[in-house]
Amino acid sequence: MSDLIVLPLVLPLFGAFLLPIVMRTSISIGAWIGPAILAYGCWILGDQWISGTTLPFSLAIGGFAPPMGINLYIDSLALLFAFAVQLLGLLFWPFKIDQETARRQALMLLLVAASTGLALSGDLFNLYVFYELVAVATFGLIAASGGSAAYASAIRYLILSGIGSVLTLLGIALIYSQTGTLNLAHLAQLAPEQLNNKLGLTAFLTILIGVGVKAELFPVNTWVPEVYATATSRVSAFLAGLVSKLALLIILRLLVLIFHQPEAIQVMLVLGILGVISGELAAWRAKDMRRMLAFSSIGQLGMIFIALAIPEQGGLLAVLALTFHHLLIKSGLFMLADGWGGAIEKLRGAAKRSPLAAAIFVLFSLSLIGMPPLPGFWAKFTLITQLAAQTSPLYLIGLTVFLLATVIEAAYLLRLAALLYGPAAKDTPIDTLAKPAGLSLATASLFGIGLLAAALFIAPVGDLLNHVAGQAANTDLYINTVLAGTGGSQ
Amino acid sequence: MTEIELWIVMLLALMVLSAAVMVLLVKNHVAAVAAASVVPLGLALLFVLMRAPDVAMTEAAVGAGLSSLILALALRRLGLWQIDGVKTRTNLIKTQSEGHRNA
Amino acid sequence: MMPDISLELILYTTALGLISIGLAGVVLSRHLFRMVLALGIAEAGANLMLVLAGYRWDAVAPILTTLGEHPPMVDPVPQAMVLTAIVIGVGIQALAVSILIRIRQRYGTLDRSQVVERMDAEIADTASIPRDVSQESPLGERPLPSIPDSTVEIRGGHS
Amino acid sequence: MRNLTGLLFAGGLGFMLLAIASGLDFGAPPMLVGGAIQAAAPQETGATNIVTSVVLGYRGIDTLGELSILFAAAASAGLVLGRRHTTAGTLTEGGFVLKHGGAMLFPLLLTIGFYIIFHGHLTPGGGFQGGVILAAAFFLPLLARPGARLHHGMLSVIEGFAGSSFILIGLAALSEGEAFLQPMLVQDALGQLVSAGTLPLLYLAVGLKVGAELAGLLSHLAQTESEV
Repeated sequence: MSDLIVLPLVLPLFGAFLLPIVMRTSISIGAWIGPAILAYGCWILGDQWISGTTLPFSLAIGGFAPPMGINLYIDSLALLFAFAVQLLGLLFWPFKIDQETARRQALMLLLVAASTGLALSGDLFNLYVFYELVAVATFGLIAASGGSAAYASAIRYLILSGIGSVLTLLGIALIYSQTGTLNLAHLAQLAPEQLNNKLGLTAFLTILIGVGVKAELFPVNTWVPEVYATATSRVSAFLAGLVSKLALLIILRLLVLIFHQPEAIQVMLVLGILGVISGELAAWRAKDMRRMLAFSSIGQLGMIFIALAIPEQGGLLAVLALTFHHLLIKSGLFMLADGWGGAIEKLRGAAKRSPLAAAIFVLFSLSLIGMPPLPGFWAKFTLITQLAAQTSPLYLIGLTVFLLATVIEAAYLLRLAALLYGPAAKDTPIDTLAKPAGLSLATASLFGIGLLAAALFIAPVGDLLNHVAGQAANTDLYINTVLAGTGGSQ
Repeated sequence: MTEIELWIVMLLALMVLSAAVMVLLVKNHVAAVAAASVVPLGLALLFVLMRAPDVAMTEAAVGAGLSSLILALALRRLGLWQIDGVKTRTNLIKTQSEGHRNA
Repeated sequence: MMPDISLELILYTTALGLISIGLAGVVLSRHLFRMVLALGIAEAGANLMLVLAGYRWDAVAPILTTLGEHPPMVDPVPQAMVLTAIVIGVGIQALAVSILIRIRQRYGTLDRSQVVERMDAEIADTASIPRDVSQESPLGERPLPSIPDSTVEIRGGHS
Repeated sequence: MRNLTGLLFAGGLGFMLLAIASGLDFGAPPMLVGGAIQAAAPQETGATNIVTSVVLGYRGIDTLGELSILFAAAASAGLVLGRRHTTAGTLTEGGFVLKHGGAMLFPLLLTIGFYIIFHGHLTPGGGFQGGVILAAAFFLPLLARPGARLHHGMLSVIEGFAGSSFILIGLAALSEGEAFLQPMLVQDALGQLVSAGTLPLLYLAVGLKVGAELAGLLSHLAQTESEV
């Protein structure tokens, strides 16, 4: 069974290659290929999750034992992310049938495959390849969404991510020239002697900035608001909800396994704080819904970066809680923005037009702010306790900024909620108000149900995340699993 | 590695670096593309000296050949293909931006 | 016998020089096409860096010519990675220029600041909000240069 | 102002890298993985060109990812440039040399391309380089003859089947109970043309895919709009 774990990574690629040919002969058959592959991927990963043992395992591709070959490393965290990728791929599937369906769906399949690869791969350069594949597929999907502004925002994103990929390659070259290996487990083994120096720090910083482009890290996130404002809501939801988290996952793995320098952590903390400040302030000033969500996403990811800078396992727990919480909420909010994408002012009184959408919006907002019974409270509370336990003054600054940001967040989200429930402008009849489309609303409700479920079962969810964090924080487990327990040809 | 090779490497390095600077400074877009294709060409020769024949072949075919072709075709479609541009601006040095002339 | 150090230094400086020149070009260029060119240069520098990471002075190319004993070879792994990186780079470049072609058609310009202005204006327009001029002041208060009408010949002459 | 900050940024970056990595001794890499691969590659994959055995064997999934990137780039470029009614190629007739030279070069380029692909496991070169040459062979007529056009349907069929056969070869190994993309049928004939098991087949798939992809991309870029 565990051999089949490669299928969710490979089958979408297979489907993407064949899709243009199939679509040429029959659109009705072709339209089902993608969803079928993704559903099968969900089934394999879910089955692995249920039946699999709690221990992580490693799968050598090509049968070459790591560190010589490339391996997939599957632990609870990777499995959780891979499952989320397949599921969200299915939820955000571009059903629209038109002349370009084949290309759009093929790109979506490539995006899903590459994201799965990012979640599972255990090799630095392989991660880079999948990272680039994610990038190229997203450029296409953004540009495909139509307007001239989409092209302009896509080229800005492309150039920034090009800078990022140059820096990442540079970091990989530095690491390879120092250690002679690229396998994460092997690197983790060698890191204490060979990378615990200035060179290692430089390599980490270049990779941090490079990967940070997708993770919406502070100085390299200028692409975010325009891209989310011009791409279709589904693409934005996938990017903000998932792809940014996967970039974060790379940084998390590097930080846990390889780079333990205190300077690395400080840089992340400072960048995270700056990200929170800039993101939340800009969100407060934003005048349209999509850009508000985009800036708020920058702020939220800044918070996660602050949490990443906490060295202990508790920090990791906070990271995971914030990550999955934000994944649910931002995906849902972007689905709402599908109909409510325009200026905030135009949403005045929109609750009467679509009460369900308004209710879901309020639910998400309250959780994002951190209202007690909702999971957001628990996630933020974990981070606050962890931050307060640190002694260094930098963490206290982080804590202050974090609390302030929560206040700002509450201000702009509740302002919008008040607008929604307020009276409609005099001269506009209710029927002309904007309303999220049926399918998007249904998807958003799914996320809302997921959020409520997490709120109801907060204790088991917390236990689960704690277990996942414990497994992810265990460097020795990672090294031993990959370098000893492979079924390759040794 | 002999002394001759050292000299060749040094010359190639100089060529590559100066071509790279040219790409940014030169006024004409066609000249910039030409300079940009010198960089991978020089690198391909460097890779031969660095005992990387596979990389050298790829760099020559893809970097110098294909990529220059793509850029040249793009220049044609962008309407920037003019050998002796009179009105083109320098790239890095500030001048009055051209868009206003369109208005 | 020539000194080893100088060769190492030359190659290393070339790689870093290309990366620096390329990145500087991306940051400084005013024209989008030059930015794409500069990005290509930076990528070439990163590739050289990667090959350099596996290079040994006293070795031969990693291809077996005789069976049995063979002289020391350079590291094949970075070479394989560079092969991958080169092809990735050209793919991205092709995509970038095709997006540029569309931008040029829609906006009539490839000047960086003008494209950004038009993009902001268009986003604000589709969201139907008054433009936030305070952020881009004084650029934002300037009237946008008009888009040349669609009869402008895209191919060939300068508009 | 921005010029100054940019210059400072680039200069600072260059200086920082130079200063920090000056301690690095290039020229004597550790070769932990590389050394092990060199020792084991001829037996495990049967290719004399060790770079090929890394590209297709040890790091096979990188190559798959790379093919996907090229595919994604071509598909995105197609999406961006659209499927308008266009006339491919030049508007002006090529000169005598271009026209007849192109016709003469076509079979030559085709032969060279396939030669490079099929000898990828023995000598430098392989799927990528050969694929580029194939693309050039098919692109040449577009430059020479006005109104010539590539058969896009044919191209997409080739690229689809080439890409999926790469994956199918990998899945075949999986169904045999081995790992995904494990080299199979490695003969004991190092240095022969027919050796190295499935590697040449993989390179053929890579070459066809790269060639079709690039030819399609080039023809997209070479299109001239009939009406804008």
